[in-house]
Amino acid sequence: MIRTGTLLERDRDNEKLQRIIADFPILARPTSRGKRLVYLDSAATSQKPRCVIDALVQYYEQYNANIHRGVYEIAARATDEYERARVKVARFVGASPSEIVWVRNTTEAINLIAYSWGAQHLRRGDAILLTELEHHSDLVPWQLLAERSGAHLRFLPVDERGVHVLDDLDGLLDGCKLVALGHVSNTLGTVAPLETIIPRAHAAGAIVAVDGAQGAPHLSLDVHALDADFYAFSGHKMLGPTGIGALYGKKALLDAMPPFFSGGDMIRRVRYENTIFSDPPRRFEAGTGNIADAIAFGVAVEYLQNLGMSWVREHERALTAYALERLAAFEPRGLAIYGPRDPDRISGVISFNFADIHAHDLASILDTEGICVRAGHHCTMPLMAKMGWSATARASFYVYNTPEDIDVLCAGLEKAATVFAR
Amino acid sequence: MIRTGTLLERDRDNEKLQRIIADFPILARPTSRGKRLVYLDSAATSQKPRCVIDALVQYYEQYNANIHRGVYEIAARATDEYERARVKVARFVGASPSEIVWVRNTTEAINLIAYSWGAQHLRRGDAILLTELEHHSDLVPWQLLAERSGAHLRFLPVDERGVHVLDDLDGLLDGCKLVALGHVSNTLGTVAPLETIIPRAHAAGAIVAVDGAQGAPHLSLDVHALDADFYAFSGHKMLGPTGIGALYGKKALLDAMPPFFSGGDMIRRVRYENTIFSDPPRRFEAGTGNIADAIAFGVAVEYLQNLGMSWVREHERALTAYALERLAAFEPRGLAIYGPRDPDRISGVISFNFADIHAHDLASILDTEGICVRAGHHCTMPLMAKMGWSATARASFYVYNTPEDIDVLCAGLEKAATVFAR
Amino acid sequence: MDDFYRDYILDHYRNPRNFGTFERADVEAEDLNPLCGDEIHMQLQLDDGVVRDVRFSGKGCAISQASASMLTETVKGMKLSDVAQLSKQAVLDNVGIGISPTRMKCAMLGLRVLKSAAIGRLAAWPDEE
Amino acid sequence: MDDFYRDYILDHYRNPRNFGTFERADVEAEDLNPLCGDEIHMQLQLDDGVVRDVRFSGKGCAISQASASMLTETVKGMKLSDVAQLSKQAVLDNVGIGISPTRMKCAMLGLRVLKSAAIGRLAAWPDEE
Ligand SMILES: Cc1ncc(COP(=O)(O)O)c(C=O)c1O
Ligand SMILES: Cc1ncc(COP(=O)(O)O)c(C=O)c1O
Repeated sequence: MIRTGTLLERDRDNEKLQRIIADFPILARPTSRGKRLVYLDSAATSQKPRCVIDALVQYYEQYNANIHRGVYEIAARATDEYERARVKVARFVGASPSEIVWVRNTTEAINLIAYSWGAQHLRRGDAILLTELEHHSDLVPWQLLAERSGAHLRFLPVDERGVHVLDDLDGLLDGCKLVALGHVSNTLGTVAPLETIIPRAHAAGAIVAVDGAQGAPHLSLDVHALDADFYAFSGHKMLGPTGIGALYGKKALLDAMPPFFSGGDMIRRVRYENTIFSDPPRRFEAGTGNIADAIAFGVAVEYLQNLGMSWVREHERALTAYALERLAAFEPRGLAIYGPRDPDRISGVISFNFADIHAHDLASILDTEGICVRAGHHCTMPLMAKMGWSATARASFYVYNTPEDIDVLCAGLEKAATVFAR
Repeated sequence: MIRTGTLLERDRDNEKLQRIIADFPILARPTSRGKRLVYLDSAATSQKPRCVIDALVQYYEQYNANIHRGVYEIAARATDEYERARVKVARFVGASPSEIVWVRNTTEAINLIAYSWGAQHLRRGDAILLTELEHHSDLVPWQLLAERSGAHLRFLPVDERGVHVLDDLDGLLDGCKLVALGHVSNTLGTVAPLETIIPRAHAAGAIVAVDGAQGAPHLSLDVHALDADFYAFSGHKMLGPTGIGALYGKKALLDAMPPFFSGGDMIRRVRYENTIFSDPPRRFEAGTGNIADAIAFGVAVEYLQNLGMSWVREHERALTAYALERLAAFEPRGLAIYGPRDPDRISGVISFNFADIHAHDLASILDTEGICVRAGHHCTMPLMAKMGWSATARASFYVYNTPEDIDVLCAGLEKAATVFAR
Repeated sequence: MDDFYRDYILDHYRNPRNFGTFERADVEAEDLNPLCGDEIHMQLQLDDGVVRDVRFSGKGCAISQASASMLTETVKGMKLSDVAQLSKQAVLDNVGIGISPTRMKCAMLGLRVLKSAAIGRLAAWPDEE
Repeated sequence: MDDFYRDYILDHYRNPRNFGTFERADVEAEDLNPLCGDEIHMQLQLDDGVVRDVRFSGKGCAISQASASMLTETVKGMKLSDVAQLSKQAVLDNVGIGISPTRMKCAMLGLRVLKSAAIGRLAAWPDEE
């Protein structure tokens, strides 16, 4: 209680937090029922600060042009800003710019690995190790790769709280060519023990592809120090626009990989008969890129860097601790909280169910109070089936959330209880 | 001359054209040297009207949320606008919404066909017929598919003006499973005789995939009437934002195709072992889509529809006629104009070279006058090699261009002649 | 939307009518709402093309379960060919109050499954017809 | 940029020095500018690790061809190991005036090819080092 009290005092009059909130235009707009928007669905997509929106407008109003091949002034500026954005995103995750491939989103990044690296390296009998927590985007591409290549999937189990069980890790790694796992579970918030898994996977001769959709937005990241082979993430979950994401790949891996998409802008020389391809990252970027959104993504990571990723982590940790404490008070009335209960082991995501109120109904009732939570299977149907949940409600936090948001959520739960008490 | 005179009078004081220009913020911004921006590179990417930029801002400031699975108010609005945009784009090309798959750009659309339809249908010995005009994006994916499947490529020839030679069409179609060709050449402006080629391809048992990157922006389109099997196009070339495009596919074809990208949002049921996929178009849309840009793309095609695509075509035809006439005056001084000289057979694109001034140098000198033209191989290296051109300069027109723009271009050519006369 | 959760809706949610499974059904179908995972299974027993009895099972939100429960009452005694023709409005008439667009799929799931059973293949979503 | 096209640049463009090909060269390399298709081929004849003679061929814009032509004059008599070390600045010193960023690859193509010949594999772009 004391820790929470301190948190509340510190945050309630935290100027920094108020300044952050003021940077997000959408948070100033009441809902159609005149409620304050209480956005607790950042794990689905984050809101965008004004500077990111402005970067888009600036591009389109001042220097919209196709890149790389244009000689004229606005094309030069567009090319320059596009490549500067790559540098910013690279620096944000601790990579060098030539290791950053622009993609639409995490899903495309994972498919790129599966089609390019996977087709080249996986053979009948090889194993791919996933975990039971994976998002469909880090599961289905591997199912299809397994089908194409004859490889088979294995699953690192999680316990009933959604925590990775490492007891048989070495056994599971035996014969493995690839380990693919999420940095953070979008359903339960569990942070994966990458520092343990990556070196052991390497020792077993496997490479490690990290689904960083929920990692990059929330945790300080240094992909080189982490020694991840691939790291995939989406701009839209980290203050950037929709339609842009990035795949980090170790230079040596990217260099050796065949192209996936082909077409304009990724070639050195084309003849009717055959083609010589560019070096990475351009080898993997065919056609006109998402120029405006890449530039705005660069602005988004700059904004996060200015906040400081350790501040972001601590802010979310404190909010999670407060939320867990407040939600615990509903447990006697039938609230079930899923996932690890320890704010140090989760990253700003809490899944729950409330008595016999189905998660969808709960979300609809909360919506009438301006509260946005997600309800359903969170693109982790197999995990839901394993756990025996047909759906959960999920609240997720980001830089603009406050303890008041959690207070409003709890008031919303009271209302739902009243509605369903009829 | 009389026709041109009429054009000049009509357009110079054409209120409609002035209103259009006023809709494009970038055109009101002088270059760093204080020149008016004379944008003649719309074949690379078009400029964007204010309504398109506003649609992005509105989305991010008012209802940014992930779609399809959100119960709350802004998620409902986002889903609704995203699907309404699909309806708009479908209507614009004469398709039904379930036949429109969102992609990043034309290049991705063509790769999608190659990976999904191609892998399913092409076998060793099958032929794929392309034309000698194809953009790298409509050539390299088929080279790679040929490599993967054992199929081989054939090329429909073009004459020295870049016009399709159909004499041996039936011979070339023999044994063909797929014809892939551009609707309009981005290098020479040639409009392909689709009304002739498509029925004959069908008669020979081949399907036809049209690269519509330069078709959809400029020509009235009815894909059902055209009877194209696939039609790929990019938003950014038709007043829309970067990062969004669409693939039209006949419903029966899409229904029978396996997924390409996989992950969240394209599934019906996922188990650890296997997955049941959604129906098209969602089967082909994995992960968080480019929501904002799709919505803005819908606004862009609405803008074009309001102008009227027959007006667009006539406006470009008239500009092309005027440009050809003015450029012809430079021919005695060494200007070479490539491609068909008939404005009825080309779509707003003119490629040329001027005396011994390399296209890049020409483009640099024109840049100092605020004129944006493209120089190089225009992603058609094999065509350049066939024609014996190492590079060309290219001027391309769109809805906001005026006869004055062409006058400024001609003044720029005079300047280049002076610089190189030293 | 909070007005939606009226007594009779909650009653159908908590005490679904015709809930369970037949050992043997003349026609049946099942489907799930891809957006949320709600599931409905419908079974019909027929007499001369008329619905003699009906059972449904499944799990999901109050809207999907209550809508399905009410529908089972609607179709008893109906001709199978009429079941195949049932429209979105039949559900809306049952639930009696506006449903937000995001929840429409929940409300229509039971009807979709019922129509699928009646026509012998997956029916279109009633809200998209 | 229009100031760039000075007499001596145009002179090197129209009358490239050391243009042509040797029958036999000690080291050689070629590359093209992926952005525009400009091509340069460089051949060196060596005496004891020193550049005795050089030839280049290729096609492209005034900037790429004049830069390459001037470079051939620069390297005659240089040690091969020094050629491998040549920097962007060597080219900029030659051409004598600012080049816009969009044209930098044109200006650096000849140097890249020369350095590739000197080190026996494709060198990095001098402007990206
Ligand atoms: C004829 C043609 N095809 C394909 C493309 C590729 O379009 P995008 O770069 O938008 O994928 C272009 C544009 O550059 C084009 O002009
Ligand atoms: C853990 C995880 N992986 C992958 C994804 C897919 O991200 P995107 O939809 O941006 O491709 C998500 C987001 O939904 C996620 O939470």
